[in-house]
Amino acid sequence: MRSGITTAPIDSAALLREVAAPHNGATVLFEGVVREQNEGRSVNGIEYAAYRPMAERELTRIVQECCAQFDTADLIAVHRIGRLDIGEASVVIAAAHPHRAQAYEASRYMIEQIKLRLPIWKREEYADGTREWVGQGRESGIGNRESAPAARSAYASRNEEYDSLFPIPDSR
Amino acid sequence: MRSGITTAPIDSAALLREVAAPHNGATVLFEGVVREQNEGRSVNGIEYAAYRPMAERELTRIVQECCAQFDTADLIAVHRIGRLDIGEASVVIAAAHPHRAQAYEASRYMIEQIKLRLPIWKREEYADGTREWVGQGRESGIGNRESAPAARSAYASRNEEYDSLFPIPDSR
Amino acid sequence: MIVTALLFASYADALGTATVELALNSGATIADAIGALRALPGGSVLPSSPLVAVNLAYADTAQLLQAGDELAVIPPVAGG
Amino acid sequence: MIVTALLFASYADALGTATVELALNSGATIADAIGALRALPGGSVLPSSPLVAVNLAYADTAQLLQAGDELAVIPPVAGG
Repeated sequence: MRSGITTAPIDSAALLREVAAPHNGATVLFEGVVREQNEGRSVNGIEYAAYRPMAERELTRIVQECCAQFDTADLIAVHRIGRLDIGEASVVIAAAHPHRAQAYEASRYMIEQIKLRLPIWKREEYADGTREWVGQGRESGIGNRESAPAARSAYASRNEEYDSLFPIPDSR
Repeated sequence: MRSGITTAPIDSAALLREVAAPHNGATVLFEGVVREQNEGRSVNGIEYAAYRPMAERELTRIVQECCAQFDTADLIAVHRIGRLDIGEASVVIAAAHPHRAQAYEASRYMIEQIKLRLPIWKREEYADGTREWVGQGRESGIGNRESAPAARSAYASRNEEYDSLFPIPDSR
Repeated sequence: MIVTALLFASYADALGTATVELALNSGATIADAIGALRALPGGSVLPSSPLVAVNLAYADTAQLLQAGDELAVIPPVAGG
Repeated sequence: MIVTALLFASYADALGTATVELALNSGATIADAIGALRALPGGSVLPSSPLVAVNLAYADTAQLLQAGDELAVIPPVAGG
């Protein structure tokens, strides 16, 4: 069981080897990759920024939850930050389990939680030279005003529940 | 889009590279691996046998169906046959897609269809030196007598439907 | 007519061979061929209505056979 | 009391900084701190009730702040 935020390229083959164990019958590897277009715009690359200590803490927590929920410790989740080119992996997740259904479900759980909870942002660089933070209105905060409170409540109640399950030393 | 039956070890990292393309945002790799026990018995290794020309044909068909259903051609499925040790991959499937939900679903579709339809059998070698074909009563055919007709009908109707979608040259 | 029957895994072990050349009457069905196989030494392990394929495609046991057909008798599959 | 506010992504761009030291009255809540941030030049891009974390854990804006807390104002996340 391991998780991390890194600026270096992620070696997927090494992750596959790392989760392998004689008791496992299935391994599922997920790679999230920078692609050449998003919502119809041509993309040259993406810069990922993180609130790194919190992202590390949340990612640790996600992997711990996954371990408890799917009964396997052979899990790794790594998120890369910094400037990535088209075709480079921003996130790689490996999950191994005696049975395939749980390996798939564990993998899916981790990526969905990562997308929902990890304090990481991406700025797309477009073919026309402009850059834009994805999912954030540049001038108004209208989209955020509506969605943030609901998201915050969800996060807050989730934190309470998980804090009791997986206490993490307070940074203070 | 590629499929194959092979006696050689499968290079998962090569499959990952092969399905990569600038339009893809997600890759899911599945490895089915020989594990050290099955149904409580300690396993030393597994011998996989195939009706090879039919297995190749069915696997080609499965990948073609997956391509049509999930709208991506970046799919590879390889099944290994022969004698495998614990920890060796018997099947490796790579699926890439612009979006992650479809990459997961395409991967899952292929492995489930492989388990259901590929004419491949495995003989487990146990720690006590005995060997046994998995899922087949050694002396009676009772389990088969009940399950085979239903399976056969399912296969027959599936074949009719798929033959019209994906005609494969007849071997005669 | 001659039809080639292929046996696999536990079925091949039981009959002691992976291939049987069957001499059948014209108009014989897959079910007739299965009956002939079950009458061979060790053939009683075969279900009376097993999963079968003719010329690489899954088939129904009521199907008529042609001279030269390749009939595969398929034990429960266990790939993956 | 002094609370350190962290800004990220578009919020940091709008306020021209990633860190703001806020001087708040004792008994101030996260909502009070957000109000102070929104009064800064460029601060109007912040939602009135944004997603926030205190000392690395997601928090509710009604929560009281302590001297030395690290308050992160979190734009919609986009990891993965």
